Amino acid sequence: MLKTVLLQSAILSTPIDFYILLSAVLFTIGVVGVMYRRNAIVIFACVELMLNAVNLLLVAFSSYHSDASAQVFVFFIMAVAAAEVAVGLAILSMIYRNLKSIDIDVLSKLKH
Amino acid sequence: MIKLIGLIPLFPLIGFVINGFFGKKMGKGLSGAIASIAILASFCVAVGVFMEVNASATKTHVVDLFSWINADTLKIPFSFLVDPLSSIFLLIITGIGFLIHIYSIGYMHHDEGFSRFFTYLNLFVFFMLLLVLGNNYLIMFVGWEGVGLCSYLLIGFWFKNTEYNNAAKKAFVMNRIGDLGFLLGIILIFFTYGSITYGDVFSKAHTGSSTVITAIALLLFVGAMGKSAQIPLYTWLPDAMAGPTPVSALIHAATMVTAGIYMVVRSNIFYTSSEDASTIVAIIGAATALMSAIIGCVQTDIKKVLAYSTVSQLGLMFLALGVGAFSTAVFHVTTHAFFKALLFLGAGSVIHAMSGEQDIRKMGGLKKALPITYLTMGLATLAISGIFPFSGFFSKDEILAFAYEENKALWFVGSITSLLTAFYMFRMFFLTFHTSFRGTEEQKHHLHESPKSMTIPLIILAVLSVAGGLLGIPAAFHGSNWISGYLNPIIIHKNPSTLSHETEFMLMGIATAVALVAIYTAYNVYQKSKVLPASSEKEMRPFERFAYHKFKVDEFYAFTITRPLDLFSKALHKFFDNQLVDGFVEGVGVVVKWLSGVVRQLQTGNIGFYIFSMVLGIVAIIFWSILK
Amino acid sequence: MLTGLLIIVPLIAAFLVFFLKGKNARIAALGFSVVEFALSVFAWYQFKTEPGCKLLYLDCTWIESLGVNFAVGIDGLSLLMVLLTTFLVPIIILSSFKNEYEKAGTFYGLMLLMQMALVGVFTANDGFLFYIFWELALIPIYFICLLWGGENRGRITFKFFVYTLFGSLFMLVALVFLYHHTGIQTGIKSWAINDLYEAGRSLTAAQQGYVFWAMFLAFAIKMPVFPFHTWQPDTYVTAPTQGTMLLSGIMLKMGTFGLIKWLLPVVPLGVAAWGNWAMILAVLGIIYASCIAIVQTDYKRLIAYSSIAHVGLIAAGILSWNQQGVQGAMIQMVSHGINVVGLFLIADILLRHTGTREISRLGGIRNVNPGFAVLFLIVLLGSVALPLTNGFVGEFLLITGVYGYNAWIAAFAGLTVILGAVYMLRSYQGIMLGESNSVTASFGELAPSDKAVLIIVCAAILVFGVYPQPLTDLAEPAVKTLLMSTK
Amino acid sequence: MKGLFIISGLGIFAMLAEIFKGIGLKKILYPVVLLGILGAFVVNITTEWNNPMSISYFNNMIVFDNFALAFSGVILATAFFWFIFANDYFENDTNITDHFALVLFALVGALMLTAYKNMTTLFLGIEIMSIPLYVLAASRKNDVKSNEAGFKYLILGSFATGFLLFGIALVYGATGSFDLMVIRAKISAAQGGLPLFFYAGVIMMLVAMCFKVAAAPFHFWTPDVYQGSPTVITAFMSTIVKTAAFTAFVRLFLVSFGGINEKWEMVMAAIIALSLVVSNITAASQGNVKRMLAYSSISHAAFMLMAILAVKPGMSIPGVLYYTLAYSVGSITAFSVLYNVAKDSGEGFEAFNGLGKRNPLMAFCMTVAMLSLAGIPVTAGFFAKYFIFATIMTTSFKWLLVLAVLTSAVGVYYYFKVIIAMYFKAPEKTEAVAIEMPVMLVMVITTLLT
Amino acid sequence: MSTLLLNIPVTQYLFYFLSFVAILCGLMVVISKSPINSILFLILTFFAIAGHYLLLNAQFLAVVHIIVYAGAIMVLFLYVIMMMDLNHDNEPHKNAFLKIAAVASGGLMLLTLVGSLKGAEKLTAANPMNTQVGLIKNLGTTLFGEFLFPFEISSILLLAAMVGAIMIGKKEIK
Repeated sequence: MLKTVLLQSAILSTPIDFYILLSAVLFTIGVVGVMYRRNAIVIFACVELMLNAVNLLLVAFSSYHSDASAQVFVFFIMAVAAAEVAVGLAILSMIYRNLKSIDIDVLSKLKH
Repeated sequence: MIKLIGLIPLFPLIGFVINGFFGKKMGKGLSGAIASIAILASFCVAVGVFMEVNASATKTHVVDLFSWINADTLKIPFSFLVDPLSSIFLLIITGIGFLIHIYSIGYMHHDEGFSRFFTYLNLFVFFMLLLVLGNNYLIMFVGWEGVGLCSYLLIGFWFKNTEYNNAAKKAFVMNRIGDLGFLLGIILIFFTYGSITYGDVFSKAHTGSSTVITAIALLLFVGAMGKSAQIPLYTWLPDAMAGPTPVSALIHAATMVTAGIYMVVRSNIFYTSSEDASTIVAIIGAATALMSAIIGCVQTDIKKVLAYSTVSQLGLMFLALGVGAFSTAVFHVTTHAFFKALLFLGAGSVIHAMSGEQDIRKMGGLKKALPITYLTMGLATLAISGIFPFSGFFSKDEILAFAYEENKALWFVGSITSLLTAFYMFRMFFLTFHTSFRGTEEQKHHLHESPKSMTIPLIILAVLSVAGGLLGIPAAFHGSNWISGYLNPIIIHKNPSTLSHETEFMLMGIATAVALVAIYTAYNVYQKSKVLPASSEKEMRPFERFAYHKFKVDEFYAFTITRPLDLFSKALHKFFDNQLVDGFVEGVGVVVKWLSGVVRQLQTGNIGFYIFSMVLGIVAIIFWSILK
Repeated sequence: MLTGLLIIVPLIAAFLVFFLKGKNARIAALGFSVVEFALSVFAWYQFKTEPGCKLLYLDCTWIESLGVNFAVGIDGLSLLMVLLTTFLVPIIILSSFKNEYEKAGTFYGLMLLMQMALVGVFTANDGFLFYIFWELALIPIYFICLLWGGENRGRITFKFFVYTLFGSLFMLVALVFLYHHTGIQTGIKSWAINDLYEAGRSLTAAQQGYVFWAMFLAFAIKMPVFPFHTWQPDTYVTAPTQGTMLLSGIMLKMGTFGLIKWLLPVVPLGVAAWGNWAMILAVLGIIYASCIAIVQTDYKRLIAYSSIAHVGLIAAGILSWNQQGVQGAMIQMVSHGINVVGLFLIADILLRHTGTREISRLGGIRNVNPGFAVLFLIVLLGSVALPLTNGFVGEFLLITGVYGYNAWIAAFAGLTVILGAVYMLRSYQGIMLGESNSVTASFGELAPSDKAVLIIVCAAILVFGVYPQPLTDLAEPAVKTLLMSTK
Repeated sequence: MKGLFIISGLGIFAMLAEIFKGIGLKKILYPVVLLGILGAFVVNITTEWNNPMSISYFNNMIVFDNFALAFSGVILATAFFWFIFANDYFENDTNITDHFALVLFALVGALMLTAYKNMTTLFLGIEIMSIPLYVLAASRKNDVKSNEAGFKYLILGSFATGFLLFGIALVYGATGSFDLMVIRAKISAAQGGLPLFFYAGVIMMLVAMCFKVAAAPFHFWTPDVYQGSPTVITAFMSTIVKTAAFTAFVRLFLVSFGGINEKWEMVMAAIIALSLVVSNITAASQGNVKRMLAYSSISHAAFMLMAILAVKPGMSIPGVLYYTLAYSVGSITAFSVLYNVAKDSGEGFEAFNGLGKRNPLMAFCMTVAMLSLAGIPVTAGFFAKYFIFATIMTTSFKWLLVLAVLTSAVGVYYYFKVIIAMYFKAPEKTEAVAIEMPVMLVMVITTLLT
Repeated sequence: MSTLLLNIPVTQYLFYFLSFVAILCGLMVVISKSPINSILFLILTFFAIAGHYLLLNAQFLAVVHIIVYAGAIMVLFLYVIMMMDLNHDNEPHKNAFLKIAAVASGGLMLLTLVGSLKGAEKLTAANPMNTQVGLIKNLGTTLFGEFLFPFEISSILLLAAMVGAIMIGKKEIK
């Protein structure tokens, strides 16, 4: 009983734009991280952070609209994220094999 | 006969074609003969035509050949016109032309360009005939430029000599300057009267506004200046003496240079109806006459002397035209054609004898060696000096009379000119034939009278220059002045001459007296006290030197026109075209390359930077599209 | 139909010739071009007998979706140009018999391709088609210049290509713009020239101004008119002589022809507003180019500049937009085409016989080869427009036309009469007259092919000079109707 | 739809071929794939063209209307040519099956992008297309450049994906649906009553799509990735991937966001202008042909964007369709020549020196390709550009037209650098570049016929 | 009534608390020197987000989220880091300009986002309030009903990823 009340009121009590704001902030943090760091792995992590910000937003909207499709969409995002990470890390390890470094500043042979 | 008019230019054309293609192979005799015969033939036809015109009541006959240029309202048929004026010119051209052809056979005999020479000569005659026969201004223009071309070819006949080539080029270009004026005149006529055929134009001529008429008259006159070597376009004529002497005789004395006169007489209506135009013509004519006479006095090259005398005579003619004495001008053209041709041919025979020497300071006492030449030239000299009863006397005095009537100042200038003329002609005469020989030894041995082919024309011309006056015995001598009567139908007289016979006699008296004085002076100076012209410039008096250098007119032109144009063009090419205009075009390319070099630096290869720029882009876009 | 044939034949010929080698290619090309000439003469005959006859017109849909028709036709104007093209191309090919080109097949193939494009340009009655042919003409000539040109041809030909392309892109924009204003009433857009005329005239003055400049730019660069001419001298000098002949003899006419058929009738208001500026450019160009020509030391370059001067006068005549002017332009286009081919052939002959075109190093060739001197003189007189040469008829009409536009401009433009004489005679004297020197002493005889070409050219010069009737008969009525339509 | 299945099947088949190489599946793989693609093409055209019944599948997740079919036709045709010229790349590669599988999976993604009707399928399509490409780009394992290319593509790609998703999320939030039709309906129903963040979402998707089609300022990855990747893969990216991305773009912005074009058209105009200038200007000074082609692809993207900008489905869609076709054919030709030339003399312009002598046919093909890319009449490239001009002429963005004209004049410069090199520069190597080229002829013919 | 008064703030507090944690950890991910720490903080962030999911009664999703991200992906990260043994925080600092630029542009972006993500008041819920959406049943029906095709096709995606990863991972046979 209490659970339901609590859960009912969760979405009611906190306006949707709070969630939008929160995810915007998280998203931005992710973006900044991508720009800020040089370590490729951490950059990946930051991309993941961005994706999660999106997930959060989607879920918020989903429960706002009481529509499950958004949550399903989140599944796909997770799948894609996993795939990307798998591939990305594979490439990274290959690069590491070749360069003994995953510092992205080293990865700027291609330019101009 | 009129129907056959087409033949007149045709014969020379045929001669030209034959000589042009086969001249080399035919050998000198034949090609010379063909050329001369061609001219002779057209002379005969011309005589016939003349007779017919003289006899028939209708004085103007038009013969249409084919339509040449058509552009809507601008219709230019290729058609010929025969009237008193053209018939007279026909006679002069073909007649004298024939004589000179004959002469040239002898004169050019040793030249390897013999057949080429006759080719050109025939072509020239053809164009000259076209000029006078044309029934509209454009045909005249065709002949006009054609003779210009021929004079170019003939002046530069000895094309290995750069001097001569330059002279030829100069002649052509200067003529072209005049021609532009002429062309614009024609176009203006077209736009004013809607046609350029003489008949239509003259019938409407009075309708045009005075300014337009003046403009037309002046533009045409510019053309005349070029062709007839008037100030300021006269400097080519003395240089044109580079050509073979017969050429000087035919083209640069007898015929081509008088084309200007022909044109003005032809369009006399414009001048009679425009006071300003005719005044300008008169003044320029007078000025030219005087100036070149002065220059003539100090020249030492026999042909140059004659050249300047030609210029000054032409000046006199324009003076006549300016004062409205059109028929007189034609009269003088005729007589001048006789004696000046004669003088040139004589000079030619002298040069021939002196084996190419032209400096009168190196001649002298040739009368024994060249009796016929001596005699004939003597007559010619008298004629040009205007001594009674030689032809020059009548024509020149008629001009002076008209000038006197019109404006005393003009008359005065005219008289001065004739004085100077008499002086330098006899100066030349004495220096050449009298006193003792001053040439080299082998020249002395080599002296000989010219062959028959040269002397016979001399004699014929001598007769003409003596008797030429008969064409226009003035009323004062109870003559009919046939020529002015003959030309009457095509000439609009401003005001019939009101000059009393007394004044006329008085003028003649003055003129003769003046001439005699001049001759006497010349005799004293050069015959009695054997004075020689300064052998080098240093000995000349300043003015003399100045005159000797033709008042530095050439230098003046070079300084004001030729050289600036050259520099300007160089600057235009080297700087403006290659640097500025092209530089701009190339510059675009350079700038693009440079920019490209700059922009590609953005491609740092650094992921961080890429993302950074992407983010900036996103920020900008969101800001611009949503928050603005 | 016949017109279509005129376009197809060179195309087929080109493809055949591509696969031939050396001499055969040459012969075949000549043969085909002669056939083409015969065809065009037949077209002329048709035109004379019944001008509007079906045979001369071809109109079938080409690209449905664009409303583009393959509409070609021959009227007086185009017939004149077509005749010029088909007359010159054989001559040009003949003139090339002396030089051995590697990959001759390609060379002549490209030439014929070019001819196809040119005929197309002159006959097109469909805006889009016109543009296509217009650009198509550019490509073969570019490769001719690039593959067989002189030193640093890469840079120069490239400049030429980009410059002209740049211009024509603006023309494309203008054409598309016009296209979108067609069919105001009917609602059906069309590229047909008459519809474009209507569309153009329906525009506001301002719009017409834009269209005018956009298209004028294209034509001005092609001709070229000062100050868009800087590609031209280099290109002419670098290109192989046959290429130069094509460029100056025919291709240049595309610009002037474009002015007549595709610009002035389209935007009368634009012309009224801006024509005088264009006119001033053209006339400036005359004097400018003539002056520069005076100081040229390379004969070929001199001709190049003289060509700018001539085309400037032609443009001025066209812009004066009256009977004399335009008709003079038409006639002068033909004459200039013929003369300039002769002049450039002479340049080629000089180079082949003496190894140089520097006027200062030449001289006295007349002593060695008088016949050549005479032919040269005739061609030269033609280009200084001496009466009784073809140059005069056109030039007289042109100056008359310009005079009708404005007397002072005419007087200014007339200076070409004088300056032309100056630089032409200068070059003649420098090359032909004087004592022959070490370079020219061994000049020798002309090759038969060269002689033939020069004689043909000279004959044409004199014939059309004395009896321009054939040209006038074609040009006069056509121009008249054109002017009527715009009045 | 069937085509999609066929291709997926092929992919899996290729994958399995590795395992059952015993029974020689590997041998027949190549022909099978070719036939399969052909089959897919044929099936698409025959069974589904103009067929209202079979249009929409899986409750509007994916729709094979004529639009989709047309574009997938382009893609499949291009893919077919691509496989032909890429064949020896596969031959001399060790784990050929994987390559096949990946390429085919990417193809599946591309096909999805032509047919998606739902944000989900859009997103999945993009990812299915991209992920194999990340791998393929990096597939030259010992080549650092290749690795770098793959890595850059991956990072930037997933970064862009982040924005795409954020956009999708916002749009979903505003409309409550992922279905394009529903969104469209919502838009027209709302009459601007939509929350502000909806537009933010649209803009973010625009940005993401611009990244995928490589328009400035989101183009930075293009030159590097194109240069680093193996040439054939670059060819694949610059033709098939680009076509697919554009198809997606068109559908998204003409179908669902067409109603609110006034919100994004200025932005897009700016992006187009920037791309035109940057790409053409930068390309002018490139020394590496692949890089040059990369920049040229950016400028072509700008042209196609113009068609979308016009928002005139009647003209834009055929415009883009034709443009993609012409562009794909042209650059496939260019890349195949480049690939064969580069094998022995590198990717610089100098590699082409004297090709006119060493292999006239190839030089000719390259010339035609360059002319087509430069948009010289009568090549397909010209007509494509003309379509765009005609389309944009009807809008208020005529100034873009002028800019396009100016920049394409610049463009001619770098395309002709190749031509000049081929015919004008003296070759370093004199031996002929021998290679059989039935493909090339096909290319040239297609290029000329249009 | 009182329950409401009592209850509403609780969720609010929870929301604020979780948000705070998420943001803080997110920042730490960016700031902290060593990769390991970054990853760990990231995991914390994920937990916070999972908490939010719970609040938004997407319980199933929350669980999946924990499993997939924290459980799988992050572990993969850590594994790689260990393997390459990158756990030395000697990441040389990239030049100050780019750092500042990064932060500045990040700030700008945040501002614009915040500015542009307004307008929720215009928003209207698509469906009537229903707390059951997050339950497995609904998700299942949606996933295998409406979203069947994506679900199927995402298998291709995973296949592709797999093949790719293997291909890259394989040692080159020379």
